[in-house]
This record gives sequence, structure tokens and C-alpha cells, in this order.
Amino acid sequence: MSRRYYIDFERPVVEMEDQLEELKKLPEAHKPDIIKEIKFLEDQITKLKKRVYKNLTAWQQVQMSRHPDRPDFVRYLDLIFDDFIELHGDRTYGDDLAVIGGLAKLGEQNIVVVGQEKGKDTHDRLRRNFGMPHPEGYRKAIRLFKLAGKFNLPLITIIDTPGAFAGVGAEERGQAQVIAKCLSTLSSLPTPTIAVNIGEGGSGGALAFGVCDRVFMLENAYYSVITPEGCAAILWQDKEKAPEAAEALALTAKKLLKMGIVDGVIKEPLGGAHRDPKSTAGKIGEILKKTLGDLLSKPVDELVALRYERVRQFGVFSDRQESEIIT
Amino acid sequence: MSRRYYIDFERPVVEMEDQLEELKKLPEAHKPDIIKEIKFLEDQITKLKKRVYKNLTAWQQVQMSRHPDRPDFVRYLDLIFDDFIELHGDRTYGDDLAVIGGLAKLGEQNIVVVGQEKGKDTHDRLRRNFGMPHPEGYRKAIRLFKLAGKFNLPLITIIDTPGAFAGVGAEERGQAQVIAKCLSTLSSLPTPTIAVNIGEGGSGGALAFGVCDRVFMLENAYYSVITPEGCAAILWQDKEKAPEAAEALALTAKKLLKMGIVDGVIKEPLGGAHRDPKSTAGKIGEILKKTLGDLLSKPVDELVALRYERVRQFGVFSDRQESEIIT
Amino acid sequence: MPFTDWLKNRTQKTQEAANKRAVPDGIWSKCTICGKTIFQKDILNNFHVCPECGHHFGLSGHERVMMLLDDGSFSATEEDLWPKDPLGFIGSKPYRQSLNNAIETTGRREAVTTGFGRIKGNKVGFGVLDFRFIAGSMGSVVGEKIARLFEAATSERLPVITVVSSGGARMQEGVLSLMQMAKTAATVEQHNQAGLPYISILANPTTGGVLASFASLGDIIIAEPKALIGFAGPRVIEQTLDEKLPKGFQTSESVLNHGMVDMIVPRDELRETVGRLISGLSPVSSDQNLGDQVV
Amino acid sequence: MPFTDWLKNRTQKTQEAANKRAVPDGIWSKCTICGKTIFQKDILNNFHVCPECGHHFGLSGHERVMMLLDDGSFSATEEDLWPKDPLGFIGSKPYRQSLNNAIETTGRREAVTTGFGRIKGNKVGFGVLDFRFIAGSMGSVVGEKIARLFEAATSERLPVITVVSSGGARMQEGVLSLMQMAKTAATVEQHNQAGLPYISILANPTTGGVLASFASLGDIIIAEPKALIGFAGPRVIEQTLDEKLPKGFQTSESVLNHGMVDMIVPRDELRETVGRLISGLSPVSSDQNLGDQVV
Ligand SMILES: [Zn+2]
Ligand SMILES: [Zn+2]
Repeated sequence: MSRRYYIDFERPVVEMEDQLEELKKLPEAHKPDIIKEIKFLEDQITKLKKRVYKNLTAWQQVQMSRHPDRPDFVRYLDLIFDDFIELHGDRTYGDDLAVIGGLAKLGEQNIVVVGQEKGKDTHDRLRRNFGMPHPEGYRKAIRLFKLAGKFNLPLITIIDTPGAFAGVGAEERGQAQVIAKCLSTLSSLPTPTIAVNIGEGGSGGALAFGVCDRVFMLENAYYSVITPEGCAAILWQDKEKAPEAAEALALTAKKLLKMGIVDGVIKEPLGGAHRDPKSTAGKIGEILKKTLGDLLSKPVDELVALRYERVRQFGVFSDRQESEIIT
Repeated sequence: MSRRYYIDFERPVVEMEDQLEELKKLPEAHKPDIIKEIKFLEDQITKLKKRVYKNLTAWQQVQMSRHPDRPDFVRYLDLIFDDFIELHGDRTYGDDLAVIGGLAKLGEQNIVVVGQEKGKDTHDRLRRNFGMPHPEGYRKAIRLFKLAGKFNLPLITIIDTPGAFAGVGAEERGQAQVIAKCLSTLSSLPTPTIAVNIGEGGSGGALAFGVCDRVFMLENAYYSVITPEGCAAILWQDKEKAPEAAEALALTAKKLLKMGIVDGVIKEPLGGAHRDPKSTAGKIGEILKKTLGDLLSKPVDELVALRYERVRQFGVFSDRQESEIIT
Repeated sequence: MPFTDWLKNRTQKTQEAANKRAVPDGIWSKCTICGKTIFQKDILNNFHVCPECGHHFGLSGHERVMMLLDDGSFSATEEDLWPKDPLGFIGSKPYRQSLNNAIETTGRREAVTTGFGRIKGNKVGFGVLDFRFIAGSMGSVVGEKIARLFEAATSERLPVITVVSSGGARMQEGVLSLMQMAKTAATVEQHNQAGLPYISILANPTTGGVLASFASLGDIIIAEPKALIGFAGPRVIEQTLDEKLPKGFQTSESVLNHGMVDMIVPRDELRETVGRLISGLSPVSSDQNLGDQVV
Repeated sequence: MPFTDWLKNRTQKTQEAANKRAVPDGIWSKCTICGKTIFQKDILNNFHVCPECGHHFGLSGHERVMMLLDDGSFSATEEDLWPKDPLGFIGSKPYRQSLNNAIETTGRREAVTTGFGRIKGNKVGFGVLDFRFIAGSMGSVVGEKIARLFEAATSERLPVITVVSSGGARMQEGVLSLMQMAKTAATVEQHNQAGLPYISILANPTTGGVLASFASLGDIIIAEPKALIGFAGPRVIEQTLDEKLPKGFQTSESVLNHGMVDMIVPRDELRETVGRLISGLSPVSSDQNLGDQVV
């Protein structure tokens, strides 16, 4: 069995990859004999990966979005942006490590980037509260949003959070109010804004970074009003029904693109972003640059008006009562 | 000895007043005999009061400003304004009881009023931290300042604080930063603003409410960069020198008026505001109405520009080195 | 997984709240909170507040209008907006069925009522969320009507008052419900930037995505006494963190102490207070109708 | 009376800081912080930072200019501003005497240096408070020169950088010193509303009225390592409250954790960091001189 972490449905792939590794480890002398076998196995793996990863269910994608090896915000920060200078603190109460933000360059363009950081290992995840910000984290974000607004610096937000934090301090210090403030601040921020969801887009915590001119998602990211587990617990009183809930919630990038909630889906390598963070980062960087070019060609007033129109049109309703379903 | 609180120098007055009370308490039968004596004593008291109170030293005025019976902000709130509705909280961390603010009417004019409240008795003083706000108090004030700005409601601030609070929480939650924010917010607030110092005007804590179009002081109020005790401790390493420090600091209403720091001094009854809170409140109300009338006749932009000029011109300096003193 | 048992418990809490919210039936009935037996009319005549324990029972949108607005002044903005089932959502029961049940039992087409009326003579935009309709949750129709309310109030330069009691965003419309948070917040921000007053009233319970959007953006925020006000529910937090909650956690009183609301106003004073606030927020004091000068 | 022993202790602290701040004399000398014996040149060549313990010794205004600005780029705004003694203040010794002593020993006319120069090619307004001059305290001249700096920078549309180490407002000018807090804050606010960047650098120690005015209003606030940063001094608080202070209370590191500053930057990286911040805050990235395009 592999020492790598894998999700249940990945097992056949991982096992075959392990076999391949074993073969490759054989001493030089044997190599000529097995070179054909290696080639064969590689082909098999490619085919298998396509079969396994090309048609993931909603739930499998949610699992992918939470994969422990999945690149976190810091990884992409390194790979996509230059000259990052981190800015800390909400100037009110604390410096929340679940939110990272600062000045950076995207190509030659100065920008402000603010994102949610889950942490790279257990220790880091603990101090970053698994990417679930406290109110001071949202407040730091608002401070940096406004900094971007003041200096007409394009704002790029990175979304990767299971959601708001169910904790006493977070409630007492008003997480609902500060999330609302994120929404209203972003809705009228006088500068171009782009959000990229790189993994988990959990409810209000994700939306707090998501009211932007353009919103993109990685292929295996999800974006949802509630976690599948939470939804399953309510609807079926059974969190084992999370896969069904994930399906029902229409939370995959593909579906959200079709519904017009997001503006683009960024392809991941077969097997997920963690199998090739660099190429994934390359793709994110590319789309950011292209989009920013578009946005920068418009006057800020127009951008803000269009952003308002964008959120304003979300919603599906009818002009008459829908027919009763047969019960 | 009187059960009333009195400051040392008030003793002769209080003793004579006590005698008068005793006389007045005598049974009806005796009255005709002593009616002349009462009259005489009353005259004496008036003369004595004039002698004692007309030429208070700086330190005596500081003591008056801290007199336990001196009317607090809440008392004036009652006497000067109508229809007060208190608004609570900084929407961030807490509701600081050392600051009280809300909507009210001054005559027919809707206003926002925000002031520092020391408390009316021991219990109340404790929960109001003796009028020394924590950062959440300044933040509540800023919220209400901005509310006034948003709705073009004139802002009236009431100053009565020994100063900022020397406490761990106050420091950790950034009292210096939030005081600075009070100053910058008031300096550009787009609405007429008037400050009234009703007692203690201690350093940055007082100034945080004092960057206004007009600043008034009650006759016995003080306004200082540092308390006399603090100053004495530094300069003489002896806080018993507070009276000398009070003199040196030029902190009385009269001197500050002469220096152009305040725009007017509001007379108190002989013996201090607490001897007739109603008439004192009446005078404050009158000057507020008159001043507000003036301010409201000017466009807001002009007010803000004039307010800037007002603080901009504070300071005394020379174009050459002052001559050395003889040592 | 902090979200696992999260909403299971929120539902539980929500349902308990729903059960308790209704004024009990019968001429004599037992208060669901204090257990005292009370002549029902005494509750109804007391603004649906238990005369014994002061518990504020839930109110329908209609009852809120009756209680807060000047008699006969309200006209609802009755757009032909009905909820839809955009995801074909089927949980333990189909969303469409939940909707039709709610429509049938409440006689409403959605959880929200919006319109214009007067409070103590002042013309205002008015919106209310009715907890009886799928826990006052916010889906597309609720979001759209709140958004239209703020837009109309902005263009007519009127204050807005909302009264909410809500379990949050409506799960069954998926991410579309989440987007209503952004939509309503954006319209409130426009109204705000136009310099107009918004007073938000939080009734029991106000949680989740409604608290985390328009309802928290009031210039002035009022809570009804002893309401549950919070993003995540108290039991969820208790279970997630395995720690005892502070006394009074997430009650109006605690939320006031933590600086999040301006005041707690008992229901019998609500109309008076809101009237004074509205007139107090206009630059020139007047008991006259501010709206009249504008519309 | 919390203020009674308040400043007695602040002075004490301040004097200790002053004693420790100076780089010790002699070819070989003992670091006043870690006690190690060090070749003095090693301190001077190390940005006045002890190579053993990393303590950042105090710097004069001139040294700050040399260290942060491009060679030869600085030109001071040498207005004829000298301090005065408006109150005829006589404490344990006359203010006038303190002033003349300070002028004599420092060769400066006041605690403040202001002017314009370049950082990594970017033209900036620059102000620095020198702790050696009456503890870097802010009286009328300091306030006036800071105010003029921000006004000039606003009209020339330039960023401002300030470096402060200060005991606070200058007692000996009474309420006039207090008013300098209002004055400087008002000019920073004008600069802010013009959309221009202000970077505030806090060195050891930054306390009182300087921290509570312009120095806290930076778009970006940088602290030097292990600086004392607070409004009231730590011992004062300890004595007033009779409680143990948290570890590291009011150090740069604690202040960072409490969200009050953006970053702690060791002195040898300061020039580089400020340069990157200034160029990073302009909408279009450029290693070119932003100032050149404007002036
Ligand atoms: Zn009851
Ligand atoms: Zn050392």
C-alpha cells in the first residue's frame, strides 16, 4: 500500500502507480527486460486515470477539493505572483493567520492579493484554524480591500475555506456582521476585482471574498451554501448521505459555470491540482492576466456598475406558482 | 462638620452654610428672633463665597472639576436635550459604558450627541471606568461621529475624562490607534461639530472628542496635555507638587480662552456647577443653540475647511533661537 | 469536520423555535416558555408577548405590518414573484413539496413581505421575513424582493425598515441562495451611499446568511428581547468545541454587550422607537412626514 | 488616581531607553542590552544593530536619512522654525533651559527633521523624530513641521514616510502640544483623502501622543524589532492595575499579534522594504521613479 494519501476511489490508480515505482526501482541489469512492461504499465495508468478522474461525482470532487496534498494559497502565492509583501492585522483586535494578504505583482501589474489559507501541515493548519477565519481575519481582509480601493490597485482574492467558524469568540466578536461588511465593501470597491476559488468554497466565509467582477473556480473546487455533510445532517439526519447532498446542491464548478454563477473553470491536471501545482498555477496566472487586462480597459465607475449588475441578476423565480408535484 | 463633600479650601464656606442650616432648623417659635441673624449670615456667606470662589488657583479649579457632586454628562443630557435615544456598541467588540451617545434634539434641531460619562455614584463609576474609555468606547464614538456625518446631523460632543486608560486590554486593543482615528475622523466630518468640556479634559482621551468647529469649556473645567499629578511626578518626582504643575500647565478655561484654544468659557454658579446644575445646563444649552445657528448657516464644505484651519494654526514658535536664560 | 453536525442542530434548534414561536391555541393556554396558564386574549392584546414571562412570540408578516405601520398606510409591492425549484432539489422530500406545503399552510407565496407605508407619519420602505415559511429562509424570491425594496427606496429617497426572523440562507436553492446574501448586501450599500437611513430589527431567531447580509448592515440595529442572534447555532458550537458556552450566549442581551446591536426594544415600544429614530435621523427635526416632502 | 504615578514611570522608562539607545563608546564596548563585548565598528557597520543580540540602537535624524534615502537625494525643508516657551514653563528646571541644552548637545534646533528625497528612486516626503532631543517629544515645532510636510506632499502628490521614536506630546508646551496631535492627524487625513500613500515606521520607543496621532495613521505601519510601542508605559500599567503584564507586552512582536502593525522589519531590510512598498502601492508597477513623473 502506498504511503501517499489517497481517496478511496483513487485506490486502483495509486496501486498501479506503486507497481510502476517498484519496477523502476529494479537494478539497472534487469532494465532491458522490463522496459516494455514499464511502457505498458504507463499506458494502462493513463487510461485508468482518465476513467477514474474524467467523470468524478460531485462528492468525489468535494473530496478532491479537500485532498491533504492539494496546493494551498501560499503555494500558489509563490507560483503565480512576484514580490509578495505580506501585510498583517486588522488594526482592531488581532492578526488572523487564516487570512493572508498583501501587495504583489502579477506580471508587471501591482495588485493586492488576499486569500484564505488552510495551512500546509498539521501544525500550520492548527494555527491557521484550517482556513476558517475569525472576525479579525475578515476585518484584515476588509482593510486590504480598502487599501486596494484607495490606491486603485486591482484586487485578487483567493477562496479556500470550509466556511465560517463555529466558535464562541468568532460569534461574540460578530462574524455575521463582518461577513456582511465584506459583501458590502466588495460590492462597491472602486477597483477591478477577481476571485479564484482554489478548493473549498464554504458558505458565507467563501462569499465574503467572492463579490468580485469575475469569479473563477478550479475544476475540482466546490462552492456551496452549505457543506454536503451539513446538508445531509439536516435533510436525512445522516451525514453518510453527504454524497447525495453534494449531488443535490449543484456545487461543482461545471454546474456553477452552467448556472452563470462563475465566469470560468480552470482545468486541473488529471488526478487533481496537487499532481502538478506548477502547471495549475500557470493556468491560474494566465487567466488572471487575461482577465485583468480586460477589466483594466474599463473605467472604474463602469466596473462597479457592472459588478452590481452581476450580483443583482442572481436568482431564479417564476411569475406563477409552480405546478404541484405528484405526491 | 458637614456631611457634604467639600474640598479643603471650601471649608469656611461649608461651615458657615452648616450654621445657617442649623439656624433655619430652629422651631418656628424662635424664628422671629433669629431672622436678622439669618439674613446677616446669608450676606456673609455670599461675600465669603465670592472671596473663596472668584479667584480660584489652577489647582483649585482642577479639584472643582473633579468634585464628586459635579454634574456628569448624563445629568446635562437630561437637562439640555430632548428625546434622547441611546445607541450602543462599536459593532466590533463591546459596548463601553464610559462613552454614551445617541440621537437627541436640541430645541427643534435633531443632533447626534456623544460624551464621556464618569458615573453618578460609586457603583456607576466603576462600571463606567471613571470616564476613561477603552478602545471600544472610542470606536463607538467614531461610529456615531460617522452616523452624524452620513445624515448631516450636527454633532455635539461632551468631554469629561481623566484621560486614556492605563490598562492591559486598552493597550492590546490599540487605544493609541483608535484615538488617532477619532482625530482624523472628526477633522474631516461633513457636519457641524461642537465640543463642550464640562469637567476634566485629560490628554488624548479628551482631545479624541475635541476636534470640532467650536470648543467650549465650563469655567471650572480644565484641559491639559497631562494631569497635574502626572506632570508633578515627572518634573519634581513628587506628586504633592500638583498645584505648581497645574499652574505651569496653563490648563484653566480662562487661560485657554486667552490662548485661543477654546472659543468660549461658560460661567458656573459661585461654588461650582453642582450648586445649580439647572442654570449651568441652561447656559450650556443657550450657547449650543446660538453656536449651532451660526454653524448651520455655512455650507458644510466651508465648515470642514474652517475646522482644518482652526487646528492647523495651533502652535507657537519662533523664527530664531530664543535667547539663553541666565543660569 | 465542524460543519458535520452543524446544521443538524441548527434545524433542531430552528424547529424548537418554530414550535415555541406560535401563540398557543385555546381560550386558556399554557405559555410554551414559562409554563404558566394564561388567558389567550391577554397574549394577543399584549403584542403577542407573554404577560407572565415577557416572551416575545413569533409574528407573521401581516402581524408585523399591523403592529408597526400606521393604520392602512401599507401597500405591498406585490410583484408576481413565486419561488421556483432551480436545482430540482430532492432531499428527504422534494423542495417543490416543501414550497407547496408552505404556501398552503401560510397562505403566502414566500417568506418575505415588502412594500411601502408610514411609521408615525414617516413614509418608509418596509420588509419582513416570516419564520413560518420554511424558517424565514432566504432563497431567490426573498433576495429579489429585498433587493427591489432597497432599490425602490433609494430611487424614492426613503428610509427602509426590515424585521427579520430567519434560519438563514435556503439550502434547497443551493448557491443561488448564497448569492442572495451578496445581492441584498449590494443593494443596501447603494441605499447607504445615497445617505438614506436603514433600521434593521432582529427578532427571534436571526441566524445564518440573513444575519450575515442585509440584516447586519443597518445604520441602526434593534433586537427584540431574548432573541437568539448568531451565525452558527449555540448547540453546534458547544458540540464542535466541546466547551461550555458562556451564560446568555447569543441572546439579544449578550449581543448588545458585545457591541453588535444598538438597543433592545420590547415589542410594545417598537413602533414608538422606530418612529422616533426615523424622524431623529432626518437633519431637521420634524414630527411631520418626511416622506411627504419627497414623494 | 491612575495618572498619579503614570508619567513618573514613563520618564523612568524613557530615560532607561535613552541610556540604552546610544551605541556605547570606545573601540571595544559592551552592548547595553546583552552585555557582550563587541568591536564597535561591527555595530556601526551593522546599521547600529548589535551583532550579538540584534538590539536596534537608537539613531539620529541624520543617520535615518543616510540609512533610508538614496545617497545625496535628501533636501531638508529648513524653515526658520525654532521652539519657543509659550507658557514660560518652569518645572524642576525652566523649559527654555531644557531647550537650549538639547539644542547644544544635539546640534539640532528641534526633535524633528523633515524634507524630500528618494527611496530606491521614488520621490517621497520624509520626516523623522530624534529621540535625543527631549525624548523625541512633540511640541509646536514638531507638529508644525510634520503638518507642513504632509501639506507639501499632498500638493505635490507624493508619498510620505515617517520614522518616529518619541516619548509623546511635550508637556512643557502644555495644551499646545496636545493640539499638535489634532493638527498632524488633520494633515494626514487630507493626504489620505488625496489617495496618497503614507508609511509610518515605529522605532524604539514610540509612546503617548505621537503614537496616538500621525504615527498611527499610516496606510502601512512598520515596527522595528523589539521596539516598545504603546500609549501608556508598561510599568505604569503594572502599578496602576497591580497585575502582572502579559509576556512581551507592548513589544513590536505583541503589537503585531494584536493586529496593530503590518510588519516588523529589521533595520538592514528597511530601505529595501520601504522601496518595494512605495513602488507596490502605485497602480502601475514600475521600478522607475514615480516622483519624476509628477514633480
Ligand atoms: Zn410565558
Ligand atoms: Zn547586544
